[in-house]
Amino acid sequence: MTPGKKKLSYSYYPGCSLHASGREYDISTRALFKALNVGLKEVPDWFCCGATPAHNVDELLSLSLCAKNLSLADQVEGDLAVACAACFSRLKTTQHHLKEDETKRKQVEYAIDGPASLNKPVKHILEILAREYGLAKLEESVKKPLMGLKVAAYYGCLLTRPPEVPELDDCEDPSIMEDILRALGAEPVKWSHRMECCGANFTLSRPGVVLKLSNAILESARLAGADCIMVACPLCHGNLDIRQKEIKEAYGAPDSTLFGSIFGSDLPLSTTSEDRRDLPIFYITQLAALAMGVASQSLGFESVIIDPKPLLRDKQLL
Amino acid sequence: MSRIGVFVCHCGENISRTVDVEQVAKAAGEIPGVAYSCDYKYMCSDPGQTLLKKAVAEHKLDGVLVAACSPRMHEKTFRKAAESAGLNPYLCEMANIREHCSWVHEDREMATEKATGIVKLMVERVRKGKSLAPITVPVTKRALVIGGGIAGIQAALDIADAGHRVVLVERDPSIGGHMAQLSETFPTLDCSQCIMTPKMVDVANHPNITLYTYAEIEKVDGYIGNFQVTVKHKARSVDESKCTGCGVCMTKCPKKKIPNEFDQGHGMRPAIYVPFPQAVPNTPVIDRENCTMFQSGKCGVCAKVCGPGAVDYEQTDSFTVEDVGAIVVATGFKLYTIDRKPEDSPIQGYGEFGYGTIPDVIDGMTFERLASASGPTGGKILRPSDGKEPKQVVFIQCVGSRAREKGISYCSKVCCMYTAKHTMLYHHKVHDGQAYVFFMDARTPGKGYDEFWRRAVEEEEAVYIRGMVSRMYQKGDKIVVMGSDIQVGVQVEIEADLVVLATAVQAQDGADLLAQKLGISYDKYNFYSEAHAKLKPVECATAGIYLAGACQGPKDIPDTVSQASAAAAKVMTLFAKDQLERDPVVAKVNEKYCVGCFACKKVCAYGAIEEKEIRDRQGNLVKKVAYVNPGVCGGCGTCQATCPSKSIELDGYTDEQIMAMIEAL
Amino acid sequence: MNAKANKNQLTSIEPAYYEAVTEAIRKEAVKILKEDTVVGVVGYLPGRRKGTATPALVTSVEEAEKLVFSPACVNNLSVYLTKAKKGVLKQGKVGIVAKGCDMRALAGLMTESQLQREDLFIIGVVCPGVYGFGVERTGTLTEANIARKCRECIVHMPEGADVAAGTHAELADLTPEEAEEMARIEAMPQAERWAFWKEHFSRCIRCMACRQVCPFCYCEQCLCDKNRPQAVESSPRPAGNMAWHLVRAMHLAGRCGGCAECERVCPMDIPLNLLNRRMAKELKELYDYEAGLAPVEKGPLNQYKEDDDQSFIK
Amino acid sequence: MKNKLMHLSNETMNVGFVKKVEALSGSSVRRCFQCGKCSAGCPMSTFMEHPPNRIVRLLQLGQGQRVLAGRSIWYCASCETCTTRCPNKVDLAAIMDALRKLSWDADGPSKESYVQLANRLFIENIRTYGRQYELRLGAIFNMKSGQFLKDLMLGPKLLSKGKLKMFHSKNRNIGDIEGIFKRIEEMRKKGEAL
Amino acid sequence: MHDFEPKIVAFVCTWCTYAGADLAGTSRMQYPPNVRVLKFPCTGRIDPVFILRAFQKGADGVLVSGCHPGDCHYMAGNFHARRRFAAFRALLDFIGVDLNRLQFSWVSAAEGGKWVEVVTDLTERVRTMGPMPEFKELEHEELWSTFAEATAGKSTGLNITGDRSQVLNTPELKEAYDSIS
Repeated sequence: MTPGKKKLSYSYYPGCSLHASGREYDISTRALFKALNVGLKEVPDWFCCGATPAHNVDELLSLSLCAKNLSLADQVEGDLAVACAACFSRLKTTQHHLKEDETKRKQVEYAIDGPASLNKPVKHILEILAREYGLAKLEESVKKPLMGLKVAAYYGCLLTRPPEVPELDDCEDPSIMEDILRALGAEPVKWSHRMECCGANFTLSRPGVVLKLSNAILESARLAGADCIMVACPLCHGNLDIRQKEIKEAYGAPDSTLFGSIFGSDLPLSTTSEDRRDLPIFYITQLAALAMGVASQSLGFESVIIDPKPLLRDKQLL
Repeated sequence: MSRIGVFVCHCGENISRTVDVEQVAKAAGEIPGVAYSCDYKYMCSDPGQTLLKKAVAEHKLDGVLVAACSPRMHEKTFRKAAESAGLNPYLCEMANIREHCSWVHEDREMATEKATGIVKLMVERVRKGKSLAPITVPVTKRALVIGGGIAGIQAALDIADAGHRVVLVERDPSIGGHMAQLSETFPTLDCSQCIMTPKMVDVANHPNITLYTYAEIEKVDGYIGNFQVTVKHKARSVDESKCTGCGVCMTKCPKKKIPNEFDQGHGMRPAIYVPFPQAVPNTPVIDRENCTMFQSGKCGVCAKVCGPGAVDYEQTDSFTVEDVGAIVVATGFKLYTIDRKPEDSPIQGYGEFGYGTIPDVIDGMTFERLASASGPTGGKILRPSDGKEPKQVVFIQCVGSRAREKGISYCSKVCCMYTAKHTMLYHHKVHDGQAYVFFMDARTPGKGYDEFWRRAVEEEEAVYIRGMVSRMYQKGDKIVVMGSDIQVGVQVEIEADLVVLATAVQAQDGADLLAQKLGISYDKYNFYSEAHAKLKPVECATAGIYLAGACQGPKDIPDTVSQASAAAAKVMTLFAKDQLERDPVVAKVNEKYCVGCFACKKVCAYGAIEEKEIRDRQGNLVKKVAYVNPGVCGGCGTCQATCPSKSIELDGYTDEQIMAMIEAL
Repeated sequence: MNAKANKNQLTSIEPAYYEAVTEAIRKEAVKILKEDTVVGVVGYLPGRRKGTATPALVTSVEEAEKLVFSPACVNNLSVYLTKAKKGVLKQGKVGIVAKGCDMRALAGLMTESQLQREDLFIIGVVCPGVYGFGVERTGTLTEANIARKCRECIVHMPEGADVAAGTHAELADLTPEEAEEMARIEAMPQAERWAFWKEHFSRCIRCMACRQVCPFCYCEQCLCDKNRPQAVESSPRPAGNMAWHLVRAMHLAGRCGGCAECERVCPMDIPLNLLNRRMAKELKELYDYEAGLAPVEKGPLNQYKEDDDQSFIK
Repeated sequence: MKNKLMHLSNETMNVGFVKKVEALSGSSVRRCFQCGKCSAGCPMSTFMEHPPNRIVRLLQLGQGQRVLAGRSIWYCASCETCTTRCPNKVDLAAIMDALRKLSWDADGPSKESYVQLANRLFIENIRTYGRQYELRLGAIFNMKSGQFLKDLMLGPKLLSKGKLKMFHSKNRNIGDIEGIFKRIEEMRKKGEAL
Repeated sequence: MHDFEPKIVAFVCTWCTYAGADLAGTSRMQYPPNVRVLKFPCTGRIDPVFILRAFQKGADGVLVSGCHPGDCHYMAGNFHARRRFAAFRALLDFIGVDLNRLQFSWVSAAEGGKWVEVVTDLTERVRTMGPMPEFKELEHEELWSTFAEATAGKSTGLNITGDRSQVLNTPELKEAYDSIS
């Protein structure tokens, strides 16, 4: 599809999170695609992909749920756009496994009572923006460049791992988020923890783990001088945004180094509690839509815990 | 010498960091007779050498001193450079201001002073130096190869194929060595005998090879290009020229229950025997210690049944002297045993393994024989104690090796691979058996080696356990092996049916004695020393003697064959010329003043000094003087220090040079 | 034996003994010359002054009948075979009169290929001793006038001679002056030893008589005469003197038979034989070697044993 | 259990269990040569009593029971770092999945059953509603796990932010989902699937 | 820095000690810089005259070092040297030279550490002993003065004027005199 010649159009699998805790991701995705004049049609009657819990204990179930969703998506025209990194990973993994493993494919096809759809291209919105819409055109379309905004682009686990599944970018040194940020006029920072795990799997069962892992990520971003973090996954967003105050309470106390030493903090010793500034967490689509001139009111900023508006005002982006 | 050039090297910063090289060059320039001096970043580099050559031409230098690293490092380099500039190479010397100065001193001022002092000394050496011309000696184009294992066979065949005559001497009744004992070889699992025996036959049939088995080196005289080697032919009690190899004697010999060395004592042989059916030559020998005829004088069955009448009880050891120009030493290795420490062994033995008293604890070579189709069990893995097929086999690596304080410090190099091979062979032969390997590191450098080991683990399901075995003991018909898995961090106990020890590879018995005969050096483990660990890996310090195979250090078959071919290539290089050029650092006699006391002759370790008659024109004897055979002279200079009138002088280290240096202290 | 009985009793050797020896020598010399066994005999003729003797090569029976032996026959005649009368050996076998100490030199020279046994007819002398120097050189030999070297002589009987002249005779209870002197020096503090030898060597005028008289200084060019390179300064200055005597002692180590001719001829009275004695003692202790007792294949410094003492080596 | 002496023999090594793990994960444990890279990069390594490499090592020795008895598998975050970086392409994340499934099936006593419980609820949610409703999930998890006050302060906040929905409806095609569950169970019963 | 820096001369075998000293260098070991190394093919080549000469030319300590017994590159050079130096030591001792100034050692090519130890020990020992005056004094002494005293009571027939010794005692003139004679 060459942009400009024919209107881009996608089928769309939002996933559970985007209808609940990550609703601002859904809202901003839709707003962005509208601003870019890219079609987006939600798959009817989609259901949960099973996410991590399903494959954690029952791979066959996980594969079957995704396969069923893929065949539902077949009914809608256009490649399947996915915003949630977890859903994206599961759907791609399912296609990958079923293509490789004949036995599993037969089992899955029996379970979903129909053929598995293995050829529908599944695309994360990052690829759609960077490759299909194109960085050049994206840059052209920018109305309000995100000048002076230092962004830590956070990939997390599922966008790139394991290497043969997502086919999104280099699995150890991706650049797709940074590329998009540059196109939007923002300044991506270099930082160490952009691929580390935030512990999403334990959001429910072991918040302590989440606090520890997410704290390391936030501290790394702060050390790199970032104003904010950009994510492309509702689970990551949840941990970094919703739990940020909790993390601060747990690790941000003046005796944080002591705390760290007791609880095995992953932080480098040089970080101190002096600068424990709030880091707003943006979805990629929020920042992109903002740059495209979409009104901030329609990007769901009111739904997030760490209010990004002071930062945006400070950078004269509001 | 009046126009000497002094070149002071910075060696990057290696010298200039602690020595003020400009200062040294300046001081050198002030020494009378030094016509040119300079300093340069890297004298050994191409531009550095060019600088030297240019200076020789421009300043008409007649002597060169390079103050840089150790002459052991670059003397050849600079002598070559000097030579290409038209200077006699022996007029180029090096002052060692790196190893002997900048690297060992920190005080800049003192180091600079020392470097200057060294340069002053060495300038005197250059000043008193003499042009020397290389010495030529004739070369006998016939090689001696000692040892008929794969190394010796390969070297002999290569040299013979190049058209030179070879004498191959083997201590045992047959050639073949350890490789003939092996079952299959890593990493390809070729049958060892299948690839070995054709080569053995090639040796026997090669028109250029003279094969002496059951023979040993008695004495070595001479020098590169001109060795005289006395070979002792042990009494075989069988006339090789008559024997047809029919084997009747062996079948009729009444004494048949002698443990066969070839099968590590697990098979039996008669008193008149060939070690194994494919032996080359296929001529039996009589083991006199076990022969009834020799022990009690009664029997003589073999002589009676021998059609050609080849059996000769009266045979005695005989000797031949072989003139050869080069010697390849390929005497191989022996395997360490875990027995109680022998008197003269560096290894303490393994009490924790029962000092080898548990019958089903065997070494790797014994396992080879068990796995070999031609072995005592016909290739079935059966344990020695009761002949049962073992279902749990434990392999233990590094037994003796890498045990600095209890055994030997080095790695035996081949055990990791052959143990992996053993687990495979075992798995192939005993499908329901389980192999366990206790190891510290899997050392598998080599083409296809790591893949081979991984195959043993991943496909042949050997359980590798990183950790050593502390103890083992007999419990019923099992051997309890107590070890640990350091990866899990637990103690591990296995009740094994058979335990195979990868025991250390050691130098052959008597390796030191042979080395003394040859005049070559050996390390504290009796492995022969190469002339240079990296750049002269097959040469000995003694010219004309080369090393092949495990006599120099533990080696696998590919490495052994490579080294053997390399040694053969060295021999061929030597044989490519009719005359041999050698370093002219040899003694010369001043016949005018020599009074013929022959003290020099008495102290010469090389036998290089002869008595020479000086006659007048009428043929009357005027006097007897010493004469140095330059081909034989080793160049030690002991003669000169001994000569009261200094009528014998070592070129390159003349009294004049040394005195001048002392004068310059 | 008779000799043993005499040993502890004699306090002087009367001229009659020497006369008997002289007779025996003359008889033997005449015989071998007459029989053409030898082309000449190196022996002693009477000196011009009474009671003295002078070395000579006699080639005729008449001359041979004049040969003598007395305590004045101090010279080591072996030196005549390698130096002064070297040429005579080319003409044929030579007879030589040899005291025990001369015999040691002959054995050493044979060891060093300078003489061949078959070229010599050795008329050994059973020598009770010769006169010392600085003493009255006439009359009966007593403890008062015997040479210092003879006091500790271990070779009164000439071993390995073709014939021996004389029966055993030896003075009893002689004090070993030389050994005592050596012990005295060894017991000195190191600095005193240095001062002792420095004083002695400083007197050396480098006349080279010591070298000239030494049977083992047969080199055609002495190291000390070499000036390229100059190992030993040739002018008679203390440094060169010290070097010369040390070099000489080293060169003689393991060879010197102890004839002490060097000491005898030294015009400056330097106790040179002490140096040689000291070296001989060391080599006897270390390697159980005594020079010149018989011709051997190799001297102590031309051979080695793998387990030689190396306690001084770190 | 962790430090107990390990007897190794054909009987004590549970090869069947290991084969099951290998089949479920599609990955061989024998390929592992214990370089330790998985443990080096694992974000959860410090929480585990057997770091990832040792899990594989225990499997190599047929020690499934030692693995399941520990909590390591329940602390795996499924971040796939190990799988991504393994020099031998041992899919450790998949092996962890397989181990959790085997533990899940055995339903044996696990000290670490919180995660097991959360997963169970999550899947039940799918079966019942088709999609996840996080409030319900969280509330029931807390109830069942006995941690009534956990994250108490978060709920209202999230509700106010519209991040949690108070009400939810089932998918229209919930029957299809039930069918999937049923048919998988059926296959397992018949032994057609692991 | 010390008050007295002794001059140490080392006569070494190229195959072992020289290489051992090289090893000390490559291993960056440290030792006093007082030593000057003279390389020989073998200890068998080392003439006692060299040692004597070294002392005469100002050495305060001399080291002779070669291969361990049995390791000689030339088979037996070190064995011969061992006897030669045993004898030479005895001689030096007898004439009153302090043997603490003369060290013999076996240092193999692998013994960089031993080289350092031997050189350091000798240097420090000689440093505490102070300069070696004996041979140096001889170098500067003239025959005449002592000779005149020593021969006072003897009639040698020689008559030397005392003035000459004074004149010849300056190094320049000494040299000039030596070159003429």
